Amino acid sequence: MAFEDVSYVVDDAPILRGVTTRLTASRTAVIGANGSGKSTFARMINGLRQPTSGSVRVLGLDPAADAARVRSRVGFVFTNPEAQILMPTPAEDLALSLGSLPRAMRTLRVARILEQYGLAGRGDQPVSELSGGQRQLLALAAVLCTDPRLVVADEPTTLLDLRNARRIADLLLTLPVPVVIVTHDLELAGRCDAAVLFDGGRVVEMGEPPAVIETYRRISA
Amino acid sequence: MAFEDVSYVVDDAPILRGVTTRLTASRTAVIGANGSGKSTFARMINGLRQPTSGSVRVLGLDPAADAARVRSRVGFVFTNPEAQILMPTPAEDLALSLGSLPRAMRTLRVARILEQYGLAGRGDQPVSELSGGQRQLLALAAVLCTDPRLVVADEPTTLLDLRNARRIADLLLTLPVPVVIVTHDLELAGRCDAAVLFDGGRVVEMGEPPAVIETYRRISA
Amino acid sequence: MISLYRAGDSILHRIPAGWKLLALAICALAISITRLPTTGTIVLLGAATTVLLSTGAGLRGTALAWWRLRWLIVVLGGALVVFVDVTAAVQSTGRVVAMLLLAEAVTRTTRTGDPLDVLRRLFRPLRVFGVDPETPALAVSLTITMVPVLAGLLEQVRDAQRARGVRLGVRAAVPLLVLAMKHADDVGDALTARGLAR
Amino acid sequence: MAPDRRPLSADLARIAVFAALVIVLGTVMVPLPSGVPITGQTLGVMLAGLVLGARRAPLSVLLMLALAAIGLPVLAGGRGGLGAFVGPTAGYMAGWVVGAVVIGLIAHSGRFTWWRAATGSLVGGIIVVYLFGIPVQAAVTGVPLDLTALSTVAFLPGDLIKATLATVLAVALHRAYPRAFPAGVAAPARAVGATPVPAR
Ligand SMILES: Nc1ncnc2c1ncn2[C@@H]1O[C@H](COP(=O)(O)OP(=O)(O)OP(=O)(O)O)[C@@H](O)[C@H]1O
Ligand SMILES: Nc1ncnc2c1ncn2[C@@H]1O[C@H](COP(=O)(O)OP(=O)(O)OP(=O)(O)O)[C@@H](O)[C@H]1O
Ligand SMILES: O=C(O)CCCC[C@@H]1SC[C@@H]2NC(=O)N[C@@H]21
Ligand SMILES: [Mg+2]
Ligand SMILES: [Mg+2]
Repeated sequence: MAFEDVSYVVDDAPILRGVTTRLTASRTAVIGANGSGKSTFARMINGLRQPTSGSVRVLGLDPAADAARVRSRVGFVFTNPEAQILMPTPAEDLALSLGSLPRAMRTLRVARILEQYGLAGRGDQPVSELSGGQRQLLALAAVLCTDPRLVVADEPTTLLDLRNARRIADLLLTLPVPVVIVTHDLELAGRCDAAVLFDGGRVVEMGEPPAVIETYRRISA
Repeated sequence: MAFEDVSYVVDDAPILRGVTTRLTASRTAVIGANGSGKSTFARMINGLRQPTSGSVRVLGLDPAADAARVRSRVGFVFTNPEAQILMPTPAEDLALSLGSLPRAMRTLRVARILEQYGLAGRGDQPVSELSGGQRQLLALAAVLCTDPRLVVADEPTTLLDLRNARRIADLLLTLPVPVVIVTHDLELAGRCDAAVLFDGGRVVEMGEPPAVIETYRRISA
Repeated sequence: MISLYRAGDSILHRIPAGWKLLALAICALAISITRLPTTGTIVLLGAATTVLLSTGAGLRGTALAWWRLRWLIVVLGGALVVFVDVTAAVQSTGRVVAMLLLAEAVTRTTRTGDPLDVLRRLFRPLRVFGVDPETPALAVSLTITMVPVLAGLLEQVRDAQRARGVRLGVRAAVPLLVLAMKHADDVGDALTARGLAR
Repeated sequence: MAPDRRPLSADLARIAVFAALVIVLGTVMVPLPSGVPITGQTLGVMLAGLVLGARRAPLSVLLMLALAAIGLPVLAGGRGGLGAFVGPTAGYMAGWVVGAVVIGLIAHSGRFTWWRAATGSLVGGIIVVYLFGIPVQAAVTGVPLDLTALSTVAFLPGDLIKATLATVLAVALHRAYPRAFPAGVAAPARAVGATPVPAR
């Protein structure tokens, strides 16, 4: 994945300013202050935001031009699972992701996924009755069951307790595909292979997580 | 503040089950798993939720019977400042909190508070243009400017970066009145004088933060 | 949200909001029950335009106000010419335009907060029924605050759907409604906690 | 008020949220030369009626109209100000308020079902609104009543679509978030507004 001098401007306000970076690690953490542009950066990876100038290449494709194709390959997990869950019940939501399968197979797969993510028996409950952690698990399941070739997660653990956060983190960090995780949780960032530090719309450092986290702590002091 | 065998049941689902506790420390952390009842507990302190059975006493009053009086003395800070800021601009929101003052004095106080919380010059800007950290600061300012005699905060730092989180934490932990902080941030919990651990709607441990956090880590493993 | 109020120091700016609203209501009633003749309609239009000019709208602002009504004039006037006659067209269209110009004059000269005070005063008598006269004004501010929040939720939902690459049609709006209701619950708690409502 | 009844604040917040929703829906509009636009706001009115019920929905619409009256650009296409209340659309707006009541009454006359929602949207959201709107439009514009009535055919396709949308959405919301509705499924007989504390 490569960003080449990418800028993003909304109403004359620069949000990203000349970001050039190449993510090659299999697990990359994106850290930085509130408003530094992390979420915007993450959204560019699958074409949800398009650069005002500069170019982005993801899995060999240009997300601006080839949005549909890129999105079918990039799974995106949002902070707020409530915005991401589209159907009234977990089973329906998973079925939606598996739209391309024949119906009978879909029902089977849905049941299997529910079990795998600890949601067995809750398939037909209203989503609003799931706990925060269960909702985040469902959102993640709905993304991962489409077998994406790259996963981007924007603060996927912020609202979670120790066990749920660890569970989601373990799931993300052991995926067989590359993962980009935007996070304020520096412990989680430390478990990645590389970290990128944003500040004021720029990438100010990139490298081994401990060093990058150290810089982040220093500039936040 | 004392809870005596407090239970809370919604639609036959027990959310708190026989909570008995007495908070005496000046800074108390409330920790525990998602859905364990922390937020419900916090809301009982100022009568936002009322026990199905059992009794609560706060500052010598019963929040169920004396709700108005208790709420005027207990400040409550929510996780999501977006829901807590009720007015279109920071100045109006602060003025709302200071409703009892005469108008001229109010304008002066508002200006002073804005400055004190690093929001000088932003008083008349739409709240939607503030950053996440600024919004949380405003929410906190709107609560603290009423001079509460007890402050309850429900995950006040979850959405914030290192610097903003530290700033809010420092503000809360140095207040001259008792504070109860519900949090998943164990570092923040560690900075309190006492910690309460919730699990499945019950208080399972209470005491010095390091020991309680240790138990929490153990039961979450 | 940008208010339609324009700062100024005209006579209309200085008249209290309540009187202006009352006067406008009386004008609306009078104009719709008295059937003015054609000359009277033209005088009325001239008067309304003068009132708008007097608010400091300037020639440009006044012309703009007329320009915004162009379709109304063309279509309404046209329809009446075709289906009734020219006199009816001038009289009816003229009445509508004059009312709209007068209303614009009041809107331009009345600060958003002033009608809120009028609202408070209007609701004061309801106190005897246990209605807090502050509530309507509070509700108005609350709604103004919520509009950008909802717009933000809408964007979140839109992003999430595009990212999942599913076509849902109508039901795409369900998560927005869910988020909006959750937001309402949170705001409800905040209102109570801040001692502004029961 | 019994201790565990929904407090006024939750009502107030929901009323405001729907007012805001109707405002946001005003960005979807097709201006028509008659001065009465096709507007997404009728969808908001129907949803308010279906979700909030007969007591709170009209307050929500009134609140949104109050914002327009004080000069905020909250009507379709960013219009606002007092002009709207003396113009050709005034009757429709009055119809929204009454329509919201009627929708709520019909939709919550028993267990919440798709056909109650659909009937409510059609009767309250279309017929009632037109009943108020057409005569006022005719009176204000001076166009004869029958001609005015005929000209509203332009709204009919849109309004039928909106009624369908409102029904589908409300039914889905009822399944995803039952607590949002005035009377829970389990307790249809309970008086509007007397539901147990719903907020988390
Ligand atoms: N559509 C938009 N219109 C205006 N401003 C925007 C828009 N999108 C983002 N911004 C602004 O761009 C800046 C960067 O936003 P972004 O969400 O990328 O930050 P972030 O690093 O993810 O912050 P956080 O840690 O708080 O999530 C912020 O100041 C934000 O207010
Ligand atoms: N009004 C309600 N109706 C139904 N269930 C509710 C209601 N309020 C809370 N709950 C449930 O009660 C449980 C406890 O909720 P609470 O918000 O107190 O947990 P919490 O400890 O704050 O969790 P978190 O860490 O996720 O914030 C959850 O399972 C929640 O779904
Ligand atoms: O914005 C306004 O001033 C009110 C517009 C009223 C429009 C009416 S409501 C019924 C009918 N259906 C539409 O889509 N438009 C009209
Ligand atoms: Mg972000
Ligand atoms: Mg909580």
